[in-house]
Amino acid sequence: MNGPVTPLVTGPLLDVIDVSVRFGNTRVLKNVSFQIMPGEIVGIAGESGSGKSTICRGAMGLLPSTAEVTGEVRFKDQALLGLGEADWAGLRGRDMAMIFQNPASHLNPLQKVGKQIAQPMIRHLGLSASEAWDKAVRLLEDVGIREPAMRAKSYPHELSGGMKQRVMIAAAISCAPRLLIADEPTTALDVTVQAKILELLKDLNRQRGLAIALISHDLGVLADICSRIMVMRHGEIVEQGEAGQIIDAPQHPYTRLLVDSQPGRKQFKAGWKQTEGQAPLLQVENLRVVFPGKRDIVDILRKRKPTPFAALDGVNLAIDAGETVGIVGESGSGKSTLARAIIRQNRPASGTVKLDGSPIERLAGRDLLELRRRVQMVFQNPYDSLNPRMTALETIAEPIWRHGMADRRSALSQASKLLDMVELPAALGERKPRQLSGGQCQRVGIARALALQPQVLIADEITSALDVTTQAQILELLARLRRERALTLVYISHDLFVVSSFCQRVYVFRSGRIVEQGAAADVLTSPKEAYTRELVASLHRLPRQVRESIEG
Amino acid sequence: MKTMTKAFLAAALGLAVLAPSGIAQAESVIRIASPYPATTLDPSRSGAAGNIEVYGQLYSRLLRRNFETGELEPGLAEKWEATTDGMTYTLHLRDAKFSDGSPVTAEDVAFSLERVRSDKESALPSPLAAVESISAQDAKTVVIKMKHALAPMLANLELWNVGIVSKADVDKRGVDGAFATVPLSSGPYMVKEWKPGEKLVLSPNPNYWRQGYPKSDATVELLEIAEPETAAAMLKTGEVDVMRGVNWAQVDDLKASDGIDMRMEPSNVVFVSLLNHGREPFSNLKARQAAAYALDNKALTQAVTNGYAKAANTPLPGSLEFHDDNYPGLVADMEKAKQLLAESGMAGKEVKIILGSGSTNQQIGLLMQAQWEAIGLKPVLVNVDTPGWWDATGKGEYDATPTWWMNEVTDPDLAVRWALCGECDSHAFNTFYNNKRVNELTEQGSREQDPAKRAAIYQEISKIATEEVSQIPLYYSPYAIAYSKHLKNLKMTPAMQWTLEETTIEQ
Amino acid sequence: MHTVLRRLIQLIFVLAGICIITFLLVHMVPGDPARVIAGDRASPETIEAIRQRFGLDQPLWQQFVTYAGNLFTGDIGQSMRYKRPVVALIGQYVWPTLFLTGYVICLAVPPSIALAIASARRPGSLADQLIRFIGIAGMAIPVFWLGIMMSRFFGVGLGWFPVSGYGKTFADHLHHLFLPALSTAIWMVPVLVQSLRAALIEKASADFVVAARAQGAGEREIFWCTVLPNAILPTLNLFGVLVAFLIGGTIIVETVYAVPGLGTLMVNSLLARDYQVVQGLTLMFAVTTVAVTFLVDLLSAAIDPRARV
Amino acid sequence: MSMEAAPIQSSMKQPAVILSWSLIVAGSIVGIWIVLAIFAPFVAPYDPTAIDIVNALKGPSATHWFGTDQVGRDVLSRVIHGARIDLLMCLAGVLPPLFIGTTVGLLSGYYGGAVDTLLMRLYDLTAAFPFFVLVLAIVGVLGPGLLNFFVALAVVGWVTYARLVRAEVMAIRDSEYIQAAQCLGYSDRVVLLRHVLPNAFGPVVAYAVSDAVLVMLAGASFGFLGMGAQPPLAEWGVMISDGSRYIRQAWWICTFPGLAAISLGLGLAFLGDGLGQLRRGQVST
Repeated sequence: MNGPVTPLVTGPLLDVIDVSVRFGNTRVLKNVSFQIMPGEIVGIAGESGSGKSTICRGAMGLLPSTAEVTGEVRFKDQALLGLGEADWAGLRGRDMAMIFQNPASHLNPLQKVGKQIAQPMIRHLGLSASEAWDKAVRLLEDVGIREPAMRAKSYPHELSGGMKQRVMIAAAISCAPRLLIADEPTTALDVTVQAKILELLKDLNRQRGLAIALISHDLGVLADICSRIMVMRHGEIVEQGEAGQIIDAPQHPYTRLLVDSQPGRKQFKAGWKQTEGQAPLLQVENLRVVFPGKRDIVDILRKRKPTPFAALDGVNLAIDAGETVGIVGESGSGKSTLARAIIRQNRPASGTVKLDGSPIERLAGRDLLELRRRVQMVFQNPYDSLNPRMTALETIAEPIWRHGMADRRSALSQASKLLDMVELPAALGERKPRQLSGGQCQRVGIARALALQPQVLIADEITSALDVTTQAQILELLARLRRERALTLVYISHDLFVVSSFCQRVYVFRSGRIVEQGAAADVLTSPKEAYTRELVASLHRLPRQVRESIEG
Repeated sequence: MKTMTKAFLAAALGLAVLAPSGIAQAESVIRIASPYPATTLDPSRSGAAGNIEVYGQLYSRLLRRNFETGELEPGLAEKWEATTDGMTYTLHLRDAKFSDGSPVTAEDVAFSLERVRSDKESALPSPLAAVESISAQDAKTVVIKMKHALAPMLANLELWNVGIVSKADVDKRGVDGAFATVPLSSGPYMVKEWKPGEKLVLSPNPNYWRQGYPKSDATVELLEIAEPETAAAMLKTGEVDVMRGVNWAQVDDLKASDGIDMRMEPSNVVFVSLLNHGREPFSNLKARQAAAYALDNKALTQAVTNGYAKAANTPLPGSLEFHDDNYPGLVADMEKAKQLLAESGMAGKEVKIILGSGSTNQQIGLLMQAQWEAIGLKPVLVNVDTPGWWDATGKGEYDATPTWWMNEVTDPDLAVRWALCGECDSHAFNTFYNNKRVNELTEQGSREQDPAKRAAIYQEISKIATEEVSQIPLYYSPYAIAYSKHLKNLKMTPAMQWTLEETTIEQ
Repeated sequence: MHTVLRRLIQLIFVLAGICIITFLLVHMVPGDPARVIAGDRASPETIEAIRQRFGLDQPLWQQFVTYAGNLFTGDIGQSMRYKRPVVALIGQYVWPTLFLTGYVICLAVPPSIALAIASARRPGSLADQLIRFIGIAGMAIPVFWLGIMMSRFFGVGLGWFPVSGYGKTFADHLHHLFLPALSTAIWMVPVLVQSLRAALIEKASADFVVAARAQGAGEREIFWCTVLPNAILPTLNLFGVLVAFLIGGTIIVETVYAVPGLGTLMVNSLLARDYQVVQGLTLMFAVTTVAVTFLVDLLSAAIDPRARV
Repeated sequence: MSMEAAPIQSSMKQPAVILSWSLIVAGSIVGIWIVLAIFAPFVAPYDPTAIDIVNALKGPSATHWFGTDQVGRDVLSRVIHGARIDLLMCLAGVLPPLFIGTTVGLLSGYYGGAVDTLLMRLYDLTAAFPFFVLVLAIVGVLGPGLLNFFVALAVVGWVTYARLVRAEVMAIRDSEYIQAAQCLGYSDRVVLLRHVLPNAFGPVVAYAVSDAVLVMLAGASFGFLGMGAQPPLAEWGVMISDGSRYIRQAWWICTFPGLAAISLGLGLAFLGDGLGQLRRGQVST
């Protein structure tokens, strides 16, 4: 799509020929071959464990010594495998550079970022420290950081996620390499930031003729900026080709599955809905949640008031029984705080949350237990949301007997029914969370939440940590359950696509306030507020023409 | 990296080994290792062993005891006369000086003696308890008037705590100031440096009244070394020249060592086991006798001291005048012990044996426990530290405890007052033993001037106390002291005084 | 500035607590300092007179008020036994302890770093296993037993080292304190090695190390400039704790080797019920602990920008 | 975030093998001592307190394998019986501080706020007190003896446990399974005991085992200073202390209990280390 630079050198920049990697007895890469031409952006797609990071690290010689690598990797006709330590060091950062998924952990926390950018130049280009520093400041400006001279003196922890990623990019391109390997560079970032980083990469490619290998699990991202895409699964390349061809006419069934699983490609059948005119089931009125600023002895002595931070600031919303409502916003917008307020984990500073017209803040004893039964929540992180010391079955059964709905034995049999309901094989019931996959854990989490047969289910980013295909399956499960169990669903996500395909109504949050609300389709297609427009614009959607209207 | 480590270790070792050890000294020093610390330099304020040893070096007394013959000789007092009724002593001072060159006057003497006699904080006023008044008749003459005649009066004037200090200095610097660091000294040595708890360094007093003494110009370092093993090691490596308080178990080893003179020096020390007469079981005479008969102190002495000490026959030190070496005491007899205990009705009673620190106490305690268990008591051992020991014994919260004490002089008066007299301050050494006859005899003995009659009195006291088992006598222990052989004429007198002024060093 | 102030306030709280607790504890221990002062043969009147002189006959709370009042004027008291200001006594005893502490650090730190590096270079290698084994073994040896054995073997048996004391000159100190320092270091090295080794191994696989490698940094450069500085932090904190512990905890080593240091003074004063000295020492140990921790925090902040507030 | 991040680094297979090997050895050392302690009266050739003054300070021989001490007691029998006391010391010296510290850490970590502030100041206070000084003082007040030593240890020792548990609890407190438990309406007691504690307890167990080593050494040290176990109990530290006075005449009195202490210390130390490794290994796979 965006292949503007005519290659000056004929022949591939990076040529990976029949590479296999094994760790002990496990083969993580099987006979992988591909090429990257100069000035090209190549996308590598695949889910976790598909080997996409391994191949790139292998090409950079960054695999641990326990990895056995066979095959051939050539960079500009130089065979890379079997290079000595010194040769590798001369190549890395100079001719080929790499950026990583989590910029926070990939920057040395003890060094100023300017120094970290300058170091490769001192090392490879022989610049003096001050020359390199000046150049580092210019690079920071190039990657779009304001006040670069000042920022160069910052330490990583003083920068935001997006800025850190820009710093990493600046360090990577400092020696003008020919190839940049970007390993999920935007995954950890908010969508708006993500869009800007991708834009930056595109610019670098255009202006400097930098070839980029972009690794991502997000086909939308790849389709947006890559000229070619390869799809990996279980350590193999299942398909590679022009971006358009991969998206529009996938050959391999897995590719097709991947494309179909992209968020928003599937429209779910709306849930049931109560007849009009009845009072909303869940009401949030003028809710304000404030976290006190930290205050220590010195502040108290100086009578210094702490500066409170309002995570939610005057939020109003109403949800009818049977509705599925989406809450969208970037990190820090207050959407999780809202969820926690509804389940009474956060105390509001003012305003109230009402369930069936009665405020939940004052509930205690039996009434509170009643609330617990009626409102349940599923959490974001599949592994972290389950007690690592309990088996799946125990986890699901515990609420049942603790609430006195059954004795421990029949609670277990009920739990195995729930296991069945969330489409998990009974055999998995005896496993502990770390023996389960992310998707399986999330299903256990859903089953646990449903064990008390709640009316309202809050789903807080429940798919954001999952692979797209898993994500699609979980959504399908949730769509089924909301029908079968007559659930009222509050679906919280940063992904506007998912929300709009899954929910009837959407609230858009920003900095603790609702900036826009309305029917899901309207908000996505014709956003009114500037922020929503920016949000929509930063989405990387697959071309619409291939979209099939599958109804769940 | 490995070579670096090795190199470092080698360097550290090398540095440490090569560093000059303290043995090669330019100036001559006599180093004495003792477990007993000097805590104060004020002679009136403490009767603790570490202090007694020092007072003798710093403060001359009116009389001095000849180190060889043991006889009383003129000290700061050149001559003296006593009235025949023993009620007045007149002492004439010689021309002596304090270490700063100021003269020792009768006023200083009166002041020093008065401090011992009447100062509230005086640690041991009893030697002067019979004194009515002390006055300076003129600059060189002191008159002591008595409340009643006291046979050992002159001997008492040789005691460690009646050393003469400078009145002017105490007036000037105050009591605390005068003795805190460098007091004015009237004895053979003066303080050069004092690091409390570590060492006291003495240097010869150029103004000492005995011409030509100290014989050696060596400084003297009194080092506090608590662990006998450490002290022995230091003696062997030459880090110290004298080791005080040799453990019995160390004696043979030190005897066999080159260049070391291991000596047993006569002392006024007695090891006893106190019994608490204030409560059961040892408020009962037969129970006490049973306890005494159960302890075979000959075997115990052999076991604990390797036979270097002599089994005791009475609770009083065997070196005291009038002591009857032929008196058999209570001879160990287990059968008799069992029988007596059965008669006493105290069988099965718990006996709390408290043990002060030190291996000897521990060993004796273990033996006492084993023996008494065998006759049917229930002994329990409890370790305490020294203040805890005084606290427990003073309050009578114990049943038995092994301990030792020393009489300052060979006259038995003070000893009886301390250990046996129930009406004196000591509660008969915290045993709460109180026998009217003993109390009466104590008073008689100190007033009686005729030695033969005194002998009879003190032998009777010993006999009563032994048979009533005021304490259980264990053994008479000599001072076990090891000396480097290049020291000549250094020893410790029975009154715990070093003969440092006579000492010379031979290379 | 803010941090310093907060520290100071915390310190005051801690010190106040320590004063009260120490005061109570020390005065509750049975035993009378007057008896120790006057000696075995002193009469009850004498003892009472001495008690009066030091105010020991007053009710406990009144004694505490006097003590606290003196503290406010900066007077931590006077030794009853030696009739010297506690400060002067501490001044006398502190040098051997400080010297010993410094010596231990000198003996312990370089080999610790060297061993940890050797061990972490190739985790699981024979050298690593050996170092780990020796390390754990080192921790399991009773210091006092080791002290006794070493003083017997090197001191008495071979005569290489003096078995007690402190000596006069610097070289003397080195010579005298070598065995005590060594026996303490033998216990300290394993602790440091374990901590540093774990941190080194952890940081060696950190993301930023991979990133540095991807930027072409050589292994040597990565180790010295990236891994080591990042790994040193937790060990530094541990080191601070150990040093604080050493200053207050040399009691046993000083007892075994008869080093005239603070530990010896502490034991002696406790045995003599010299209340003021015990209180003064405890206070000083506490201040030292807090000061060392603070120093370590400052040092951490110098290394780690995240620790700066 | 995808779950991509973790997979590549897991090259720690080799140590795991040696580790389990050392765990077995360490476990058996500790096991042997436990067995010896339990069956001490049957295993020991003599009564450990039987005095035989005639045969005092006799070197190792066929009748007395480890020789006799200063009052003729059999050193071997005393070493074996000493295991009882030293093991008891490990147990009684570790469990109360563990219990107190865990409770404090749990409450202070979970509830935070004023409870936490108060407990942490208490923590500061105890931490700033030199360990030995505090124990020394407490033993001084209560009098020497094992029980008082344990009391002193509990007063001082809870600190480390509290800090460990608190840190763990703080990390767990905000995790989603705790939120889930709260959301499911479980009582605080259930959440704390059933969900927080089991997950915060791992490091405590590993530390407790290595703490047992420290306690044993401390107990021996205090025995050495005369403030731990009281005679005639056979305790290794006391034996070493007694024996050190005779080290030149009778090296065996203090050497054998020292070796016993080292072997038990080694066993415990490796056990603690192994357990710690095992735990970490478990989490990372």
